[in-house]
Amino acid sequence: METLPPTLPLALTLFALLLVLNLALGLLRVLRGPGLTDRLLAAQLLGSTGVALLLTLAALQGWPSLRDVALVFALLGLLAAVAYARLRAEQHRA
Amino acid sequence: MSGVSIWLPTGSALVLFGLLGMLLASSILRKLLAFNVMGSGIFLLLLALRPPGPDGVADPVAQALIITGIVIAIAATALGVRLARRYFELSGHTELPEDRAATRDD
Amino acid sequence: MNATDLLLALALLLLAGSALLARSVQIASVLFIAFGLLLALVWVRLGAPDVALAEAAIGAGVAGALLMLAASEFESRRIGGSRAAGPRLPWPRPQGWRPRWALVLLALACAAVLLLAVLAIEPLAGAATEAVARNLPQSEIAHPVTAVLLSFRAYDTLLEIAVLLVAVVAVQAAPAPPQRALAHDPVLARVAAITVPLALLVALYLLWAGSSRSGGAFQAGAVLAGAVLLARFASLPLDPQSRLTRPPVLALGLALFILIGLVAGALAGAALGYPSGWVKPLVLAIEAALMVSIGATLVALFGGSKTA
Amino acid sequence: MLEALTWLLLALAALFFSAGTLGLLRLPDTLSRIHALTKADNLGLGLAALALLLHAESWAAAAQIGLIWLLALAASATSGYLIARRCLLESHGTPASTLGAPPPGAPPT
Repeated sequence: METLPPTLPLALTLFALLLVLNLALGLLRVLRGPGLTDRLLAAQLLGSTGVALLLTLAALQGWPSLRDVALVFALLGLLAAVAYARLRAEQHRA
Repeated sequence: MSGVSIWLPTGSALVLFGLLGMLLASSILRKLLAFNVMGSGIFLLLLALRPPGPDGVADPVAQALIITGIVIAIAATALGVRLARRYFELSGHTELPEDRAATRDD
Repeated sequence: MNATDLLLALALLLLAGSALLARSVQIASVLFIAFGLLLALVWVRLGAPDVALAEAAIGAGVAGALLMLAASEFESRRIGGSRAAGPRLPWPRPQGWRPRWALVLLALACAAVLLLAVLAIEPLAGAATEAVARNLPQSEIAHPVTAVLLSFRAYDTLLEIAVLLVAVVAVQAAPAPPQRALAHDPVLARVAAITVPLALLVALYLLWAGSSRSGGAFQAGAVLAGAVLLARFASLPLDPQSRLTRPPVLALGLALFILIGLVAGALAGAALGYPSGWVKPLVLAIEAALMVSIGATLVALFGGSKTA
Repeated sequence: MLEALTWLLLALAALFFSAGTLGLLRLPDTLSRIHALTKADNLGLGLAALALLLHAESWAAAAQIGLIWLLALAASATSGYLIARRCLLESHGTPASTLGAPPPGAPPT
C-alpha cells in the first residue's frame, strides 16, 4: 500500500463506487428480462463487473485473495453461459 | 457496527423469502431454490453477528462454519434435484401431489 | 460505504424475491446465479474472502447450473412439448389460490422472531478471531480458516465429508435419467480445450494457496467440478467423469482423512491431531484427497456418470 | 506521470463500463445488447486491469491480473457467441439439428 501514489486510493475508490452503480443498473435488466437470454446476458455483466470490482478492491485493500475470487468469477461465468446454451439446445431438439 | 447491522434485517428477510417459497411454491425445483435462499439468509446472519475485527477479516470460525454449510447445502440440493428428476420420470409431474391440487406451475 | 451496503442489500433482496417469483423455473435459476454472484460480493464486503470463493464456485456456479439443467429437462420433456399459450403466473393461479394466509402469517411470525432474536444478540467482534489467532502458531497452519477447518474443528470437516458421501450414495441409488449426447460445437470445444486445463491449474493453485491465504480443498474441489462439467458441456473427447465418479475416488477423501487422523493422531496423542513438524505435509495431503473427492462428489451429484 | 496515466486508464474504463451498462439497458433488442455488453465490458475490464497492472505488488500478482483478464475475455467472447447463437436459432426457428454443424459453404476444417 505504501508504494501506491497518494491519490490512487481515491481514484480506485471512485472507480469501485462507479462499478457498484453499474452493477445496480445492470440488475434492472436481470430483473426486467424480458427473456431468459437477456437475463443471462445481464448476469454476465454482473460477472465481468464483479471481476473488475474485485480486482480494484484487491489493490485498494491490499488483499491478494480477492484476486483469487476474481479468477473464480471469470471461470465460473463461462460455466453458466455454456450450461445455458447447451441445455437450451437440448430443449430445442426435443 | 452500524455498517454491519444492515445485514441482520437483510438476512432475516432472506429467511422469510425462503420460508414463503418453501411453503407456497408448488414446483419442487422452486422449493429447492427457496431452500437455498433461506440457507443464504442464515449464513448472512451468522457472519453479520461476528463483525470483522480491526484488520477487516471476518471471524475464521464463522467462515469455516459457513463454508461447511455451503457444501452441505449443495449436497442436499443435488439430492433433491435428483429425486425431483426421478419423480418427474416416473409420474410426469413436477410438483408433489399435495401441491398439485392447487394449480399447475412449472 | 454505508450507501454501498444499502444498495447491495436491496439488490440482494430484490434478486432473491424475483428469483422466487420468476415466471418460469429456468428464469428463476438464472436469477439465482445472479443472486449467488452478488452474495459473493457481499461476503467480500463482510471480510470473508474464503466464503466468497466457495459461494462463487458452488453457489453461483454449480448450484445454478444444476437447477438450470433440471428446469430445462422438465421444460423440454413436458408431455406434448407445448404449454398453454396464456401468461403463466409464478404462484398458484387465482382460482387455485387456496387460503394460505395462515402459512404466510406463520412465516412472517417466524421471521419476526428471528429478527428480534438476532437483534438482541450482542455482536461479538473478534472474540473467536482472537482465540484462533492465539492458537494459530501452535497449529502450524498459517491461514486461520484452514486451521479451523482442518485442525481446530477437524471433526466438523470429517463429518461433512461423510455427509457428502452419504448424499452421493443416495443420489447414485436413484437411477440417472438418460441423457442425450450433446452436439459438437467447434468454437466451444476449442475454448474448452484451453479453459479446462487452466481451470484444473486454478484448482491446484487454490489448494496450495489455502495453506497461507484464502482457498483450500472446498473451493479447489468446486473449481475442479466446474472444469469437469465444462468438459462435459463442451463434449470434449475426454470422459473424465465416468472414472472420476467411481466409488474409490468418492471415498478417497474420507478414507485418507480417517487414516491420517488415526495414525497421526496416535503419534500426536489425540485423534485427528497432527505430530508437530508434520502438519503442513499431512494437511496438504488430506486437502488434496479432499479436493479430488469433493470435485468427484459434485460431478456425481450433478448428473451421475451414466451419460448415454 | 504514472499517477496521471492510472487516472486516465481508470476514467476510460469507467466510461466503457458505463457505456456497456447503458447499452444493456437502452438498446432495443437482444443481439445489439450482446454487442454492447461484450465489447464495452471487455474493453473496460482490460483498461482497469492495465491500470491495476501498473501498481501490482509483484510479478506473480501482475501475471494473475493478466490471466484473469484473458480468461474473462475468452469467457465473455464464448458466452456472447453461444448466447447469440441460441438467440438466432430461436428467432429464426432453424432446426436445431444443424447446431454445431459448420454453416453451409464454410470451408471444411
